[in-house]
Amino acid sequence: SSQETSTAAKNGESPPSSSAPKEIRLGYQVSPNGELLAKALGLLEKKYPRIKINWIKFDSGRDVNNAMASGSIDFGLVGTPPGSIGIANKLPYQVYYLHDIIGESEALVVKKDSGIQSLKDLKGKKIATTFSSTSHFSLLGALKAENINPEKDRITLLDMQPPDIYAAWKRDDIDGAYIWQPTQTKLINEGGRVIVTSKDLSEKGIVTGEFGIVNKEFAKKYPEIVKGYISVLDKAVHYYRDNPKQASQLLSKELGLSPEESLKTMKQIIWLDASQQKDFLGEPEKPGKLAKILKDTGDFMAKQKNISSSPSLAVYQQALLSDLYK
Amino acid sequence: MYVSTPAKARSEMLNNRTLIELKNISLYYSNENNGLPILDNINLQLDVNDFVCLLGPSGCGKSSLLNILAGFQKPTTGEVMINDKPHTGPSPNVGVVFQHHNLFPWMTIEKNIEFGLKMKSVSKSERKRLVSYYLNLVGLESSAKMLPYQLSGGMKQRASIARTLATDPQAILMDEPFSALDALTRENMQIHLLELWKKTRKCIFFITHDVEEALLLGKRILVMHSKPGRIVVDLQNPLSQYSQSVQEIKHSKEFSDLRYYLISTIRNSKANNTVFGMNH
Amino acid sequence: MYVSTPAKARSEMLNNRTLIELKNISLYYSNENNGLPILDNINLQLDVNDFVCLLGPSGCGKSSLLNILAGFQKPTTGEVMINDKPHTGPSPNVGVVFQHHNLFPWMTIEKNIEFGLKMKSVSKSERKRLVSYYLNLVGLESSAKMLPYQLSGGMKQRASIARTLATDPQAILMDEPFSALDALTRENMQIHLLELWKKTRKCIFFITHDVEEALLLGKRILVMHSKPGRIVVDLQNPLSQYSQSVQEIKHSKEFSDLRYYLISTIRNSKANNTVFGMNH
Amino acid sequence: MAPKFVCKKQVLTRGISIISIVLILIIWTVSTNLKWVDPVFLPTPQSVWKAFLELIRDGYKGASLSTHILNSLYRLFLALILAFFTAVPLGMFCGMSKYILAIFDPIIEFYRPLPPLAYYALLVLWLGIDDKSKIALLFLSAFAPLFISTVSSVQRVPQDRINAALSLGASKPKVLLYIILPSCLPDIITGFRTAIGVTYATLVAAEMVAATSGIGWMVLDASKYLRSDIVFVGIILMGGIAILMDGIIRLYQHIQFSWVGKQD
Amino acid sequence: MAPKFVCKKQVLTRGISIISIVLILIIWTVSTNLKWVDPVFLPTPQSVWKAFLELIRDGYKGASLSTHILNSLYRLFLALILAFFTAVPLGMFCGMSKYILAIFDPIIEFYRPLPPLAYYALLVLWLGIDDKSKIALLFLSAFAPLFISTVSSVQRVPQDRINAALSLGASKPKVLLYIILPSCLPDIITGFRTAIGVTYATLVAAEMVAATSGIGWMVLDASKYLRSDIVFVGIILMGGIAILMDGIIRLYQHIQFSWVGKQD
Ligand SMILES: Nc1ncnc2c1ncn2[C@@H]1O[C@H](COP(=O)(O)OP(=O)(O)OP(=O)(O)O)[C@@H](O)[C@H]1O
Ligand SMILES: Nc1ncnc2c1ncn2[C@@H]1O[C@H](COP(=O)(O)OP(=O)(O)OP(=O)(O)O)[C@@H](O)[C@H]1O
Ligand SMILES: [Mg+2]
Ligand SMILES: [Mg+2]
Repeated sequence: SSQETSTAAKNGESPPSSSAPKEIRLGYQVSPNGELLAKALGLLEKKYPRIKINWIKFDSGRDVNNAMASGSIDFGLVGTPPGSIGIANKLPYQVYYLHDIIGESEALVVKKDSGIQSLKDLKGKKIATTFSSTSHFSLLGALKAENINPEKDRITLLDMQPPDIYAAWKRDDIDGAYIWQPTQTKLINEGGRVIVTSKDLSEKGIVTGEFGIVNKEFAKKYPEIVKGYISVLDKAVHYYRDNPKQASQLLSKELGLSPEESLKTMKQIIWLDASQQKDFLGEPEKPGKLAKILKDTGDFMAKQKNISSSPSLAVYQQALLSDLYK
Repeated sequence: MYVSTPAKARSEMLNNRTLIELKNISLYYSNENNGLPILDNINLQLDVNDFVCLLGPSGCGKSSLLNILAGFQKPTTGEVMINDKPHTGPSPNVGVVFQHHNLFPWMTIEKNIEFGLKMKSVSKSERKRLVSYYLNLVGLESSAKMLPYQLSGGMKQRASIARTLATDPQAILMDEPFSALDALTRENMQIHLLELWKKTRKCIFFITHDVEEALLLGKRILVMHSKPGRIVVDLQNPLSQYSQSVQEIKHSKEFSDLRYYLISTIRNSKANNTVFGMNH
Repeated sequence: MYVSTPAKARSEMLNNRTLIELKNISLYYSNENNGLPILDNINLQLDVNDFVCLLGPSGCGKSSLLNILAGFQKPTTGEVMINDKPHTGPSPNVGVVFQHHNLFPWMTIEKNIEFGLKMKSVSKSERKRLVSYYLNLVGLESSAKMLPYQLSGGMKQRASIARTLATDPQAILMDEPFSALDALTRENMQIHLLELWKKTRKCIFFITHDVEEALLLGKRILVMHSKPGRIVVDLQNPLSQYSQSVQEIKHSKEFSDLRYYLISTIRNSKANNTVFGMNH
Repeated sequence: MAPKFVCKKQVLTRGISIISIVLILIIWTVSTNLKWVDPVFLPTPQSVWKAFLELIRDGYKGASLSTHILNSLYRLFLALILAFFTAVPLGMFCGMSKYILAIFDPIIEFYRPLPPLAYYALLVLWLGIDDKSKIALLFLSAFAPLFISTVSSVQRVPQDRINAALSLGASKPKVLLYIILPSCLPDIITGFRTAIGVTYATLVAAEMVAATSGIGWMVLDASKYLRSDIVFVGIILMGGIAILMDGIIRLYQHIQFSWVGKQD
Repeated sequence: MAPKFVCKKQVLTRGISIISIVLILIIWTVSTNLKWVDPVFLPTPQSVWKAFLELIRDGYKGASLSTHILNSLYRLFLALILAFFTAVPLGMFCGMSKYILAIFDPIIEFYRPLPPLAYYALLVLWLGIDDKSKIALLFLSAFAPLFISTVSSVQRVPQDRINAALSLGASKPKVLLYIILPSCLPDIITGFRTAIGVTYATLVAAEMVAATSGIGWMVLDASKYLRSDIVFVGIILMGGIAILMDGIIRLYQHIQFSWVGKQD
């Protein structure tokens, strides 16, 4: 609390009662990143003891989009595909933080006995993934990079949730799946082989990640709170970097995994701290490269006819809160 | 006998004012019955203190006529007036005892009888008194707390009579109310009804298939013929003026003459209009 | 008159074999009625060619007794035998005409009458013949294609009589079957029934509240008293031996004596057992 | 005269219904065009119409619109037919005999309220990801309402009516077929209408797994991409088809069950 | 004597039901312990029991088991009560008057078959992510079956019975309250039982978005992590509560509606 008052005092602002909201509502998703750790450590609560902190769990970016649109949350976390859909549809939010870039935590796993060695061998096979997720986007991107057209090459893409993917896998109904943890590990243990991971793809420019969004009004009204939350996130990332063991212990409950497994998945994504944000979010004069990633994502989805059209790069650039990391 | 005050007041101003009037009534049920109307051009006036008995062969349209009088059935053509106003729907002024009992199956007998009183906002103590009076009248005190399905056929019919009488309407329409009763209960009920009428002089319209019953009760007797249903006889019953006992009336010459006349009129209807016979 | 062969064959071997037997029957409906049984220690034998008429005040237990005979109601104590075998449920040997018509509401009258024949796998042409015969018998030819709700009360009752007669059961139990009929239709139906019985000599159990009807029809007459229900009179009807016309019988001394005797017996039941009276 | 009167009444009710629909359409048009509601969630009628034309022309994600509809209807009808021919007979037996009811009752009472989403993975495990598991899910959701309404309506058939049939020589199976079934049919049809509604409402859940066609999947998929114009096309199509189906059933009810409510 | 007989029959049916349940438990135990089915999908009864004890001790993700249950029941009951007190009166009016029916019919017929998953996003948009949108979803799923069964049962009340009441001096509102409502109550209660089942089945869908408590959410969340032991605890609890609720209603039906099926 001393930190909070000092910041307020430093900036010469009015006391929190008028400049701070009564309540901060955060829509989070269970992903092994800094936000979840900040929640587990209770950092935000410690920073703003007089503000009610309300953590609301979501299971998909679609629901976060809806909640944002209905004004039910102030902060939210979405993956790149739903995020760019939201921006393309001019939902009332802006990006303030890139939490992580997905690495090996999402991967294409195929049956060892399916004869699939590379993406080229997917022809005529059945591959499951959760549509509109980062995995789905990565899978489509990977195929496109290899110039494979799922329709022409008769690759059946199936829209399934993780438990159903596991069930279908056990029945040999599918040949493979592009999926995240913990299902990914389960598939590997049940005779699966990894063909390609999101880390490989990100190196080829097919980047997927998860980023924080904030309600436009809220960001305009309480810029200090946004900055304060960024400092909290930064603190959480550093805590993880310094004490990965403790961090994994803290997250294991939310993740539903053992501490060891938790640590493994935490390591499979790239955690970003505040200092790395400038590169992605940019400055007012020079928008960051996240806009390009989102634009690419949007364009790709427009080509897939998932969204009717992808707006210009400027729209994505305007969606970035670029004045936070000067 | 207890009668609530409004009825008493009414009974004092004995007159011949028309209570219900049917003008040129005809009735078709959809397009069945070979295009013949069920009721054809019926004109009928019921006075405020009439006691009308309606006789007629089975299926001639007696119940249909009663339904029109009650406001349950809209006639295809013609007008129904009650107290000189158009009569377009069921009304609390016109009580009905149905051919089939029609008790509310989820209410005890007591509650069934009480229903009409409740609807008239009669006070609770008065309701209690009236219910027990009418239960006694129809001999169902011991079945007060039973549900209709627990009663015998005749008991149900009696309960439904009590239910209608209890509300004390201006006119009572009864559709073969005593047909399921044994001779003695029936005789008792007849005596009760006649007494009720003599005291209150309310308008009673009484369908029966028993010519003797009609002669003993009715001030006025109607006979219907069927196919199409129409009223062929409308006579003032001379017997209703007599003050002799039932037994005496039954043994009078006039009684058996009238009985013979009515029976042959009804029989005539059959001979003329139906193929129903004993030709086998 | 047309009668299918099995009935004819049976009618030829006239004898006094017992068809249905009630041994020490008593009946309680749950624990109501102040602990009194509805039926108390009833013993009764119906012979294969009996025509039994049952009289009794309303609510005394006539229908309940019929339900036991029909196998619809399990007696609380006692045994029911049919053809010397225990009678535990409804059986096609025992036809029933209910107090309330009980027609199948979604079937036309024709289909209702045909139902029992269909169940007996009677051939189609035979079925057609029998249905039209029985429709004619009860005077409902013109209503053959109507649904029950489109019929009048009396017509429904006649249809249900036709339905039961058509299946030609060994025994016919009838619960006030003619109560909703006008005098003439009723007289006709009585004559038909008597003729049917004389030809086929099947066992008929006939509940009525009309003493005259019982005297005209029954070979044997029972009277029940109520609370608890028990049979107090079981007499062979001497009138049933007579071959005179109905009118002659009705004017005979024996008829009026018996009539008087029965009425006073029933009246007695009332005086003894119920509070029902005219005390107001 | 009488039939004319009925006609007039029918025209009037039809008219009121149409006014009611038009009113909703107007409210929709006005509120969206004046941007009272975010068009991302409640699209304008024009954009829905445009999306509809587009769908007719191009189909949705590799299948024509009619394929989507027919695939869904195939699943739906198969499930409904299966449910009808199992739930109604079973319900009738259970309604007749307390003992048979006692066998099945705990099972049905238990599974009945379970959310399909909770046990779908099990169905996938047992039946695979093809139509089989989808139809099973739809079947299960149709079964319960049909079963309940059948049982309770059988229990309500007047005992006297059954006795009458038995006395007329009907065997127990024949009583079931010729007396109890027709007596219950009005109730069963009402139950069937509810079942159709419930099954229909489960369609999206059923097509959530491993579907690449079906109108339910289309709606779900489009909603992921905030394509609410397509979502609305799907919803309106589903609603329209459902109204059509229900209308046919109600017409049948109207014609067939003229006796209901009139018996005394 | 008679009551004794009834008792015996009841004990017998109860016994059959218990045998039926025990049989299922045995099949479950044997099939899982012999690994006929993958324990990930069908866990052993032992592990389910263990998970149950654990849940009682530790709760699930930040809330005790009873909180989860109570939160869900709160949403459920509120929705059911709302639905009952809107669908039944509206259904009665619509059953009485073809014109009123004509107004609401197209709307209800249209929304009725729509999958909650298809329009949940709209509800969230309008009502937010709190309990309001969840209860609205549950309400909508309870409304339709209750409405349909009310309408069709009102239409089935014998006209003669209504006429009798009117002739006894009842005003139209009183006829509705004292005659039509009790006449329909047995049907309405059956409809309510169906509605409870359907609403219950919608619980998971309703708690899918932005819930952090509720038994439906618990089941869904556990299924994401393939914790089928917890899923089964949830399912069994839900089933058990539903059976309890339904049992109470059926007892009420049994006591209250002794007249049903006996009138002639
Ligand atoms: N809803 C209906 N639809 C068609 N026809 C009907 C309907 N109700 C009655 N009818 C016909 O109208 C005629 C008269 O019926 P109604 O009930 O008035 O006779 P009724 O004189 O009361 O006979 P009963 O003494 O047998 O009761 C009958 O022929 C009957 O078939
Ligand atoms: N289901 C039942 N539950 C309780 N009591 C009943 C039931 N059915 C009939 N009773 C009682 O049994 C007695 C006899 O009824 P039953 O129907 O046998 O009379 P009944 O002789 O046929 O009379 P009616 O001539 O009026 O038809 C009546 O007092 C009645 O109240
Ligand atoms: Mg009549
Ligand atoms: Mg009787």
